[in-house]
Amino acid sequence: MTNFTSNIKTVDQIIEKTRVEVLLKDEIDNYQVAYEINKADIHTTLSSLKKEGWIQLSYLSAIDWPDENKMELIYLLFNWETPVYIQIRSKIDREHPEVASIIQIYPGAKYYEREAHEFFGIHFPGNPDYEKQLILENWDDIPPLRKDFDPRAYSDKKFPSREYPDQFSEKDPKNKKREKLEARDIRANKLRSGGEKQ
Amino acid sequence: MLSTKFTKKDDVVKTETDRKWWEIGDYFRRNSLWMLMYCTGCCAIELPPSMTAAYDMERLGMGPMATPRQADILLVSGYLSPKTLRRLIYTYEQMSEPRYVVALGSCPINGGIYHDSHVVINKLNQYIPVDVYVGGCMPNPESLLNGFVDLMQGIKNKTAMGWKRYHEHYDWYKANQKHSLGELIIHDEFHE
Amino acid sequence: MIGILIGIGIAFFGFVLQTSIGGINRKIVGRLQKRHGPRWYQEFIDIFKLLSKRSVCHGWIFDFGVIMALGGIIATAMFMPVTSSIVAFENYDNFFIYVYLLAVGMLGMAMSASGSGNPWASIGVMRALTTMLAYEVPFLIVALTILNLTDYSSLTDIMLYQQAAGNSWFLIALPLGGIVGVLALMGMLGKKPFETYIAPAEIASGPMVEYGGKQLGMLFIMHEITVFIEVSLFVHLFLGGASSIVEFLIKYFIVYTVVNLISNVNGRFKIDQVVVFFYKWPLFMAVTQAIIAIYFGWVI
Amino acid sequence: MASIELLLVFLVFASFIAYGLTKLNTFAGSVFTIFSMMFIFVSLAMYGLDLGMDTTVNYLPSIAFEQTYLGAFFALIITFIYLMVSFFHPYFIDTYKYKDTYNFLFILSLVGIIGAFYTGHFINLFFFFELVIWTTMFLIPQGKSEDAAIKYFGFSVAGSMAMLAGIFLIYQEAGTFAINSGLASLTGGSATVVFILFMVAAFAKLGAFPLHIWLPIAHGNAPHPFSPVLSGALVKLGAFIGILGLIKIAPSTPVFEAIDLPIGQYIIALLGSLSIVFGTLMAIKEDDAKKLLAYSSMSHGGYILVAFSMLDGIAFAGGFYHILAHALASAGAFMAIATVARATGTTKIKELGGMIHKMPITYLAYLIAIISMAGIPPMGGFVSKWLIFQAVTDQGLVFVGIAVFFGSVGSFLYVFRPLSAMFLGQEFSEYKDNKEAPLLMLIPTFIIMGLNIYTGVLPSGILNFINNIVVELGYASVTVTTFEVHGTNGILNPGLISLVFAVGIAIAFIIFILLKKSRKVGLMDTYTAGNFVHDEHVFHYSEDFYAPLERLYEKHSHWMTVFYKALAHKVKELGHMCQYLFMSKHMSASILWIVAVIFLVLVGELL
Repeated sequence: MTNFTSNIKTVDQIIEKTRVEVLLKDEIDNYQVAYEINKADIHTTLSSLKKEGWIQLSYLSAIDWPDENKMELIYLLFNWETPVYIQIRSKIDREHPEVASIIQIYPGAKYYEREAHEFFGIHFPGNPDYEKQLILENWDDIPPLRKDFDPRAYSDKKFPSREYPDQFSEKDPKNKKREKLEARDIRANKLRSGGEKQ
Repeated sequence: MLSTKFTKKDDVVKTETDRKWWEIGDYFRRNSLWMLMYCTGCCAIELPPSMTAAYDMERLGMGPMATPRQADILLVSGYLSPKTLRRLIYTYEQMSEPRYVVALGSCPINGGIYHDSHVVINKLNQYIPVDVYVGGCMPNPESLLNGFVDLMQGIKNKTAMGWKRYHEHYDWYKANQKHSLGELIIHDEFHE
Repeated sequence: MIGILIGIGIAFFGFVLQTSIGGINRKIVGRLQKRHGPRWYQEFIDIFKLLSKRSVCHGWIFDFGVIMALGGIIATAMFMPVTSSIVAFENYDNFFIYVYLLAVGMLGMAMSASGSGNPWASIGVMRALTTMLAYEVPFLIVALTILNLTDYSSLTDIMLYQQAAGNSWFLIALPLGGIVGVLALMGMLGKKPFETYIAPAEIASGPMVEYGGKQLGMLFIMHEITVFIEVSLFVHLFLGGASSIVEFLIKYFIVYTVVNLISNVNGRFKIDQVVVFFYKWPLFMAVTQAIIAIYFGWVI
Repeated sequence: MASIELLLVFLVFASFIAYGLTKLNTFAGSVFTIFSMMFIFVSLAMYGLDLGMDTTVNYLPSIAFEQTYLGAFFALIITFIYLMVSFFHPYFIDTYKYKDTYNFLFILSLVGIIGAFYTGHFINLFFFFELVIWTTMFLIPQGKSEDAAIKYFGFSVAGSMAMLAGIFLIYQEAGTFAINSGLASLTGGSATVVFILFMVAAFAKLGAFPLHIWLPIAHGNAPHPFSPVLSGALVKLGAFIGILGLIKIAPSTPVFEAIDLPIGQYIIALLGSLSIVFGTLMAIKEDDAKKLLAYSSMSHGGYILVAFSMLDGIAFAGGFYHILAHALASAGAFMAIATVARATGTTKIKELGGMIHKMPITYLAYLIAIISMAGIPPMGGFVSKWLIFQAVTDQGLVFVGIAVFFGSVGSFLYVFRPLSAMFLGQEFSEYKDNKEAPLLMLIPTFIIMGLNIYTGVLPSGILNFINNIVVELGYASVTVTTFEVHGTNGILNPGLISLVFAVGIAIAFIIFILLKKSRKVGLMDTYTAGNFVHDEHVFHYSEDFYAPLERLYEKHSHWMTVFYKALAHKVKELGHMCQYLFMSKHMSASILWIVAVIFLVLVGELL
């Protein structure tokens, strides 16, 4: 077990070497560690980590914090030799969320940035086609994964749902079935109570 | 027999023979229904058990078919997002007449558990005519076969006329599709 | 004129026979998988349902090809002798007519399939022709041996030769030839191991992808009659034909059921595996059988 | 009583007139060529069929004519192909650099052909043979590449030199230049040597297996209207020489007792079957439609060789019928491709698609031509293939049988490739504006379509004429009644097959008409598993059509070209060695060799 904790230590030393101001360090488990840094240090940290061996950008996702008026970006890196996931988190302004694209460091980020733009509205100057439509076809509302988007209102607006009539429609209008049931219950109770009148 | 007082002699014979031919055709259509399984949602997992030993679908003369041109039933199994609905309508229009739609699960009925999601439609027969709904959040094979038998009954007494409704109210359906899906045929980078 | 009427009768008989036997076989396969198979007349219902539907047409070549395919196959079936006495055209039922008039049916379907404009259909047609190239050569080599031994190329005479006193059926007389005949029959029928051209999973039922109501119905009729021609060709060449209708029906049923059962336990080959398979063992067996039978004259 | 000599003289004058006329106005020149071709064909058909031509010679020096059914048969077919193709000239002539020489050489090559088939004298045969080679050699570079002409000329001259050597050997052995008596009097070793030399000439001209490299290059790059002539007609010259070698020379090689066939004949049959298999495999892989048809002519040349090397009347009848059927079919197919090339400018299969919507008649012409090429019943190809199969099964040749059956099924594959990739499939937008071929070009297509069907339905007329040839060559003729053809072990009634085929189509048509009318839908509205596809090029399956099949023999398909490259390399090395030895710079070496030569001559004198 020892070498796993030492992996986290090696990651710490790497981060200290980069002399980046770490706002928060969160050790999720033996294989995953998260660092929160400022927006300006993203490029330096990512390029230094890539040199150290974290060559795969597994995912780039974003979280919308409306009450703090912040938009948080998370870069998930993975190293195939020493199996440790590193999360680089940084909070950016929510009104005009804009982060320089990391396409030069990780070319794979092209589609992640396009997706982040489509679902959160974050702009990535440097990525040539981040405004293009990727998954949602002909979307005509604010980016759907932002917290202030109300899916129920959109669903009611766009997709008419089925109206159910108030009272239940009677399957057998002549009510014969209901009378038969009531007669049967009366008979059963009479038998149960030895035949005297209820 | 219809009263022949008002309609001309050969008209009656023609409509009568057509109706007779149509009824014979109904017998054949009823007993050999081929399905195009549009496995969009999670209800698709109910189909293999309904084809294998326990609930053999083939004894009703039903079987899976590869393309819409050959299929009679369009089996919509589960929730439909606008993207899948566009493809579904395109495939529905490619099927040969007379065609039927069987909707599995509660999602096509009223959106099911995704009723408040921004990507799932709530009522399928708003866009294409549905002949038989099979309710239940993943209906078991028994209710599935029950639904198919209902469809057969519908064909027999000519209530399963979804495809005729589609022709008569064509613009109503198209208006609904336009409202919910915007443009039906997509031209973008991936469909050059 | 009488010959043509008898021929049409034989073609119709072939269609009805094969469709019902096909239905029975679907029931047998159902029982094989521990479930009730469909009704025995299910194939009839399928075909008549298809004929009652209104389908799509992609231009005049799409329809002309289907008509030419069905016409070619009906013409081939009209030549086919049922028993050694019932044949439409006396001593004109030459062996090579069947091999080549089938090609007319195949050409008609291939033309209308690639005329439908769907790439699946052209790929399916390409696979069908490649499979035809694969199973045709070994089968014709065995047929060459049979024709050389009997010195007749008309099927009725080959049947009479096998039914004659001293000679045994060619399935027994030419054992290797018989095996190649069965393999080639499975290739011709498009049964499972060689079903690459109707592969529903890979190319959406190959050439039939664009056919709907009546065109698909006519192609189903054509498929049934083609199966009738190929299985009765096998029966006449290898099982000594039949002197009476009952004997023909029994042999026909046994051959088709055996081939169907073999096919239901097999997966599906890739297209170049089919060609490599047929040019390895069946061709080797056919050639050795030919050399043994023609040059050394060892016929059991 | 047309005399052959007058015909030839008329043709020579006609070529000069055509030369002058095309200089003034190309259309008039080409129309004049059509009329001259028509005149020649009519006179040959009228008198040539029953050997009515008079062979007296009064103007031309040292040329003797002799009439045979064999010569008449070949001359008639080739003149017919020339006539059909000449209808194409008015529309194609403007695209060539030397318009007037095209017409001139076209007519002159016909002179060579008719002369070759009507002489009884070897030297005349060789002279007319060379005339044909020279004229066609200058016609081919008018197409796409000069290199094709060089390769064509190289192989043809090699063939004719081999024939010349054979002729001299015969003269030395038998003392006469007459063809029939010369060949008949050969015996023993010289017969086999002459046989081999004639076979080399036949293979070179037919484009059969070992000497086939020039065929696709010459046909592929020849001018569009000339390749039908090249493959339909000129290949038959090789067949003519093959017949001289195979049949007229008494087979002197020891007999192969298992199949009672002389070894020489059996080897030629094997080489013929090799060229069938090789031609089919290369044609399946080919992407250019004209090269594909060239390989098909190579494979059909193999059929002709197999037919004539079996020393049996039925096989010869099959061979002659196949020559006729193949000439018609390949001429029809090449003309259809020429019409498409004229409209679209390319013959590459992967660049074309959906031509049927604009040119339905050309499509029908191509369809009927390939049905005959693949040997499918209602057309002529089936009757000839049936006769050849009768002979192969009767003699029990197993390995030849494999190749013959592989060729017949394989020909169905490669002829279908241009049909489905070029004519059917999606309709390309860039070819939207071109129309059907003009009326003058449609006349030959209709005639050839009619003839293809006629040769398939009623073969008795032609087979009776072929029987005269077979009897003239000294073999048993095929028993032919008005409707039936009696093979060795079976009877074929092509008329009945076509009638029954028509009945079948009538039944299918009735079924089709009775049922509901289907809805008209465009070609792009097809099953795409729900995807939206808008560009028809993506949707047209034409590039390497038989990919799985080609993968199987991809690596081995180039070893013939590799062999010839190595051969060329060796010849160059030999040249360098001689140059080093004899033409070296310093004088002493050359003086040494001169002295050596003088010494040898003296020794020769003294002994």
